[in-house]
Amino acid sequence: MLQPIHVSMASLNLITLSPMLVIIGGALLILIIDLIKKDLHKSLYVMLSILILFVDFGATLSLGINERGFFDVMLIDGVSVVSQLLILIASMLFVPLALTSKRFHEFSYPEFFALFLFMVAGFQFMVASDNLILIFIGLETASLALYTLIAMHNTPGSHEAAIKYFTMGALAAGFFVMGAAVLYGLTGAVELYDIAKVFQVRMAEPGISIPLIGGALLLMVAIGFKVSLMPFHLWTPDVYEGSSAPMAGYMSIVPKVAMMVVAMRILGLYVDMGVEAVRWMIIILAVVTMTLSNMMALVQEDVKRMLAYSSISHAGFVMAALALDTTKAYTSIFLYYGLFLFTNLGAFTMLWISRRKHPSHHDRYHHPYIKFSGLIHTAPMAAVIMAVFMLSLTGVPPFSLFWGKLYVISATVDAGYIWLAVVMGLNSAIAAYYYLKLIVYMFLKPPVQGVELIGANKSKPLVVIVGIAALFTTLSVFIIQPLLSYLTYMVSVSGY
Amino acid sequence: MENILSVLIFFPLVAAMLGFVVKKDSIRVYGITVAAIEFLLTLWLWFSFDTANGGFQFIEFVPLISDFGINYYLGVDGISLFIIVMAALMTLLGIVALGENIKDLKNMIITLLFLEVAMIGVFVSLDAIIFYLFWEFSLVPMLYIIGAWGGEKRLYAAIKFFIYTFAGSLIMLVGMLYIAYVYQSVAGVWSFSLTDWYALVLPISVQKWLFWAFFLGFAIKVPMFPFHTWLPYAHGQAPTVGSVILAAVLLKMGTYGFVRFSLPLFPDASVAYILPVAVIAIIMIIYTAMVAYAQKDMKQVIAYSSISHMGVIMLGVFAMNPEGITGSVFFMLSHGLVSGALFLLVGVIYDRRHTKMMSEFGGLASVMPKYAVIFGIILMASVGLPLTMGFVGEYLSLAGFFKVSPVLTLLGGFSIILGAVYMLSLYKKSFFGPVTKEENKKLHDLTGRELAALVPLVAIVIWLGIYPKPVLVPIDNSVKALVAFMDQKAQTPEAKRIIHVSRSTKEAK
Amino acid sequence: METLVYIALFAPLVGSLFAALFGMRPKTLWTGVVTSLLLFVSFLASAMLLKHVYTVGAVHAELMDWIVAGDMRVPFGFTVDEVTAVMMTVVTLVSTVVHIYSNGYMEHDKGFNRFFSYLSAFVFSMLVLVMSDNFLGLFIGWEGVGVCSWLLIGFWYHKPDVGRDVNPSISPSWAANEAFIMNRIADLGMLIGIFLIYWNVGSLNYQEFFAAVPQLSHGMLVLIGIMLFIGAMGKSAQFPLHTWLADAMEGPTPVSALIHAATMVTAGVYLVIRAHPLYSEIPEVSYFIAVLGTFVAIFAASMALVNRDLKRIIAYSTLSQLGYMFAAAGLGAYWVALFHLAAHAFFKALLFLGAGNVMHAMNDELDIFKMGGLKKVMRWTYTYMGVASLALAGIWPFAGFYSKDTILEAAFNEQSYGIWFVLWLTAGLTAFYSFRLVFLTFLSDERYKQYGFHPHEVQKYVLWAMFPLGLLAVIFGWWKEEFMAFVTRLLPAYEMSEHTEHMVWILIIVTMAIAIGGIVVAYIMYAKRLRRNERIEQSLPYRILSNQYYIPIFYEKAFAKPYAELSDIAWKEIDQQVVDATVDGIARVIEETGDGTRRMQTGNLSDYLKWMAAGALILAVLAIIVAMNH
Amino acid sequence: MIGLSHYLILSAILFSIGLVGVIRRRNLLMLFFATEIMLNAANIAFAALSSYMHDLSGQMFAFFIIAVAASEVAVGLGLLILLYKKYGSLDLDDYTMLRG
Repeated sequence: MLQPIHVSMASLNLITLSPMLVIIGGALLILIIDLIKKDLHKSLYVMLSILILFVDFGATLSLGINERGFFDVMLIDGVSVVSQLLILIASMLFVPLALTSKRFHEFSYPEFFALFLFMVAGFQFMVASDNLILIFIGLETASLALYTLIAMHNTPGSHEAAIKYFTMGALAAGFFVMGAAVLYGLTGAVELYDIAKVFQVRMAEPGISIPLIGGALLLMVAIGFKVSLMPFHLWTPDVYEGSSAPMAGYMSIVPKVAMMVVAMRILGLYVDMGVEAVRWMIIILAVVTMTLSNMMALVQEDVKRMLAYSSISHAGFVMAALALDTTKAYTSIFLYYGLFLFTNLGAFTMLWISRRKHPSHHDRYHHPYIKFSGLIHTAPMAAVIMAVFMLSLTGVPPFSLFWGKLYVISATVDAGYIWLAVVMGLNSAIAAYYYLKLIVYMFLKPPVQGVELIGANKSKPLVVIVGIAALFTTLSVFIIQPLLSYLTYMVSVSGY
Repeated sequence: MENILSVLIFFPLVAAMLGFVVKKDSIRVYGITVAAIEFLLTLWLWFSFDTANGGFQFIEFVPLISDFGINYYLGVDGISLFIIVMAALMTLLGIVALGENIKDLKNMIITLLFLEVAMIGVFVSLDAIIFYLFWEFSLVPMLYIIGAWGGEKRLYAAIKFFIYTFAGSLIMLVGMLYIAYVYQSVAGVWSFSLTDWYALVLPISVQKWLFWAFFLGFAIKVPMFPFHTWLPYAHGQAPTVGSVILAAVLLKMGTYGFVRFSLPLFPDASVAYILPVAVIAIIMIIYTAMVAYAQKDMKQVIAYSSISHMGVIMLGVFAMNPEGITGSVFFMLSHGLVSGALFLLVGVIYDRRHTKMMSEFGGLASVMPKYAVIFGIILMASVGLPLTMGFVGEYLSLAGFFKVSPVLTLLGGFSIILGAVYMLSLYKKSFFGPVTKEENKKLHDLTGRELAALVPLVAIVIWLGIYPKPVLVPIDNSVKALVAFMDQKAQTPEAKRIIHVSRSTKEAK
Repeated sequence: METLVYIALFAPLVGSLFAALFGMRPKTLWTGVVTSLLLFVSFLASAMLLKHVYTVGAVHAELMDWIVAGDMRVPFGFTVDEVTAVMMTVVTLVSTVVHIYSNGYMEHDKGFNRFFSYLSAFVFSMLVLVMSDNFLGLFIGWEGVGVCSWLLIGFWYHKPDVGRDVNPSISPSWAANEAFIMNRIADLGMLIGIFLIYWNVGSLNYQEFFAAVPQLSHGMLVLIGIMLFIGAMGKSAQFPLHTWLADAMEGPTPVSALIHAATMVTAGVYLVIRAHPLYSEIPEVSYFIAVLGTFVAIFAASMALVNRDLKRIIAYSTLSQLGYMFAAAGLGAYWVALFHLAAHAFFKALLFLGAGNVMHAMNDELDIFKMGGLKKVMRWTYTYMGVASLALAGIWPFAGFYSKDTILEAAFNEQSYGIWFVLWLTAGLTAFYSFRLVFLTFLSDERYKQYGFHPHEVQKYVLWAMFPLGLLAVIFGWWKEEFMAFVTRLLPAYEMSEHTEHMVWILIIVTMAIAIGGIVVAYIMYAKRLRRNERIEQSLPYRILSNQYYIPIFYEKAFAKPYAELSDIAWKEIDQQVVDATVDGIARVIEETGDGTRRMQTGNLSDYLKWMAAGALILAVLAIIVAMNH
Repeated sequence: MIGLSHYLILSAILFSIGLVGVIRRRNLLMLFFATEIMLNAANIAFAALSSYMHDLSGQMFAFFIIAVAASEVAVGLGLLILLYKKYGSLDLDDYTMLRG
């Protein structure tokens, strides 16, 4: 016989929900506006979304650290705040990319923006909870929204991409819930902190390790799928190619950050308990991912696809840090993604600027290398900026990503995984080749027919975004210090 | 002017940025002026440098990422001082010597200025990460120079150069991070400052793998056998100015790294690995000298010859006594000037005939006497004739290493024979004998601009050959300090035995 | 006095630089004149220094520091003691003569100015060599003269390479490189010697080294001795590093006279004499030197017997005389070596200059078989060369007699009769080949007519310029006692034993006998007309001799060619096929792996899903493996 | 008497069936069904466990899974129709434009 439940408003601590409430409200608002008055210009929705995200940003900043709320399913610790901020920044940089000079019809639907905001909310839920249920819901909300957004790009590619992503996502979801079920079966709890407590007790039991690791394994598949670790990454290049460049750029960051946080919470728990099997699973996955995807990136003909593989490899790179289980390692993850965000989004935006309605230099690819050859002669500034992004991705100092790499590798070294650090180093060297390849095309090859139309899709907002990204990428060295200290604080207060 | 080092770094940087604005037709003058000012600044640095003091001077320290111990930390001592001066000089002469017919000169000059920033930066930074920053950044302009103005295989050469060096230095980076980690676990705070690291006494086992980690980074740059194969391509494809800078300055980064990092940080490991390093160095000396002799292309001869000479420098560095190390540092300078001059000279003939094949020439001495004379003088410097700059360095390096191992030195000494062999045969093939080719009959002799670039080099080469003291003494003071420091830091008896502190230092104690 | 030192030293340098200013211009007479004058100044200074040393004593001057590093401090220090003074005087005297002579000889050469620049530069280096007070300073001069000889041998650089059969020393530039490289080989030995001295003594200064000699272990001394001597062998073209000297005759004749007869080639002997405190400590090495010298003496003489090339014959005789000097030095009779060195400088220079005249007359024909009977047209030259040859043959009362004879006495005195006998034999050969040369050139039938030459005597002032040498070739020997008295202040006096004193007259007679014998034979064979005997010329010994024992060809086959081929292999096979291929191979492997892995990206969703499942499976296996290990 | 283990085994079997279906099936519709089966396998597990442990959160989870599954189907079918319009087939082998 169940007891009736009494809940006091105070104990709900609804403030913890405020960011999500804001953004969901915003999404609804957009839909309502659309209901009231049809076909308003997209710029309105863009600006509205930015404002909403901005408010959300403020709300997130105002959150107190290490609070729980809403039946204690919400967990507002440093990590969740940091990750939410990252997600919001990325989103704010993403939205303006809708304001292109060419017309891409997905942006003319207000639903696009509504969905986008729902997706962001979903990601925020993912990172702001340690309750498996909520994580799952957030994950699915975000994913479903994302599938739709991809599909809305409405090219043959985009549909195929969406369906691939969707199906694999469904499978991943299956794995996730099954893993959750195993954990639940072992501990009778769905809150990770409870689960942790019970594990502490039951670790000693004989034969426990099989279900223990089995559960981790199932969850790992789901995580691996989302952060695209080999061999669960296969959707990534296709989906990136199928979807619009900004969407691809967005996907290379936000979902991964969100899932990284979930991974930190779940796998981190295992690693923390010293389950070597899990630690090694992560390391091996990471190494395989960064190495093989690097090599696959070498042989791509399309820049976007190359960037897809490269972002896989970056994910693997960061994933390795997860296995180290040190504050520095966890901090490095956020630092890395913080820097990666600007560079990568910038790079994808450059592709977006160069986007035309139909592939110009290749029957299938929109952004084959050849398209950029001799860019330095026709659009020097564009070439230089793109080069800066590429060098940053390569990890050439003083550009932003170097500092990220530096910190990750340093964390690895501290944890005593010298060999891993070396592998990371060599991988960056391999990666250098395909980033250079683009630079070589832009700077060292003669111009091709139609390279002057590189700015086909150019528009002020896009240029501004690129400008911000480039500026950040070049001058990052000066903001590393504050960023680092902030992140270190946030991560350490969350007890990682 | 206490912050002159920052000025030296940022002046060319700013100048390069502003260069974008300058109109194409006046860019040459702009470039020359900027480079000249930079050179004068380095001279000023030299004259305001306290030669008696062996320690670091003009120190600048600005916290950059204090939580992670990365600081903007600059300083020079006798070892780096002259390399900086040389870097500025070679950039200046390189720009002066730029041919009329070179395409998009503007980009070239701006790139060179960026390159100069990186070069100066490497030699003045006392913070490992800042050092690494400049070290890596120097690859980018070089990549562009080789790739944009190079020969038909330029892309291959450029990428090979970049990736090869990049890979090596990343391993070095891991090493650096490990040292920083050790420092942090000892001192409690993060620091990448070289001077802090010097205080660190690493256990032998750690030293040993760290030594190889750094070795990889530096050896590829030097380049040491068997990591040298990028160099012939780079030189073969690069335009004249590219080769000049590459040979004169970029290669020195490697040997400088050994002196600045490997020796003081891992004295015991360095001593322990003298033999393998020396063997590699001797392979470089003899084997590459032979390869040089086999070349048909003038430029390749000089490219391989510089590998061979770098071998002698390596011997000097690992001599573990002031004579040798001072010699090797001095040899870095002389080799920089001499090989730079040689590449300029090859460039001269290449501009006229668009070929570098020795078989295409012969009897040039009759057609271009001035050219022949200057080439001859530089050539004699390169084979280490006394009273030219080449001799002092080579002699001291070998003399120093003789203390460590007479037999190996004897082998290393073959450089003076084999050097003569390939250099003289080059000279004979292209300058002596009758003028066979019709098109060579009416080649015009050196132009004013070429003379302006070459004569100063000849003058310096002879001046410092006859009176090297003003350069040797500051270097020597710093090196003595270095060796004394290594000696007191050394742990193994072997190291204690091999590292040889000069008498004068002992008396000073 | 220091000023005198510097005047003597730098006058030639000034001259050289002055001439260099006009190096690329066509002939300007006064470059020749100025340099000659400056040389004369240098000679005067040297003479005055000689007098000063004689009356007062050694002079020491230090210009400035050169190399200062670690504990090494090498200044530009100069010291003028007895030996140096003698060397300086000889060098500057001969050089002055050669300079004046060259004004005539190079008259029509378009490289006139360049020539004088080089020549004076050589004299400067030579003076540095003899005047320096430390080994590294000596090394400067050592290398300096090497370069100058490279420049001067290759003076006519524009001549093309030809086969050995046409010209045994392929081309001037080839000969120049050969000379330079061979010297480099020796220099390496010398350099090692210098290193040994530095690390054992801590200084390169002669005095400090000699002072330290007693403390050093015998083995070390031997090592140093050998290393320094290797250096000497190169410069003085001792076997096996001798081939370059004969080829060096490609240079203009005045050069041969100055560098490859009078001065540079004797540098090796000078070094041994200079380092006598060392060598007198290590008799075994000294004895080896003596033996080697003796061997070279006869070895070279034998090659001179059959050669037809005017200059090469003289070159071999030089080689053979150098052998004598080393023999003397090796036997400990240092002052005798020095004495012979000086005497030889005079008459050999004279001989070469005479040969120069002949060449001039025969417009650069060198084959003595094509000459003959030149006496009529070239009386003066004939006289000069006659005198020189008499001196060379060691006929009383010419200079050669005194010096050479003393060497023989010394050999006898040391009871090394083998050496004595060989040297004695050589004396005979020497007399023979030098007079074979003289007779075939000046006496006998006028063969040159059938080759259509129109010989003529050279300018008067040239002949006058040669006069001092001629005079000295005659009278220099008469100062034997004074010379000995003077130089033995520094060098160890060499005392003949009682026994030798008794034997001395017999020795002299025997020696004279064989010398005159040689001349007589030569006279019989060649004085009337050239007798050629096909059978002998085809005989093996003859061919061996005329091909210089096939040594140059052997060197070519055994060293030059293999080195070239090896280098080619090193480049093509090793550097490209192995080292570089590996690097590219790694890159290729990476790329191919990428291509391979790429295939898993089939684009077929079903495959992707399979992969996911497979991935889960792989992870499971992995987990089990790890769990097993922990 | 049917115990917890039976339920769990059942759910495991269902999960495996679903997985196999996902791997084997080439028809998109069938694929969806397979994934649904997997989700429901989880549901059974949750329900059984929660009743066994007298803890509601399991059932909560199950409910949410059902909800999510529903919405998934909604989106999925939407896409499916879209594709069917484009390609006129639901065979996976036809959607292989993006590859390599």
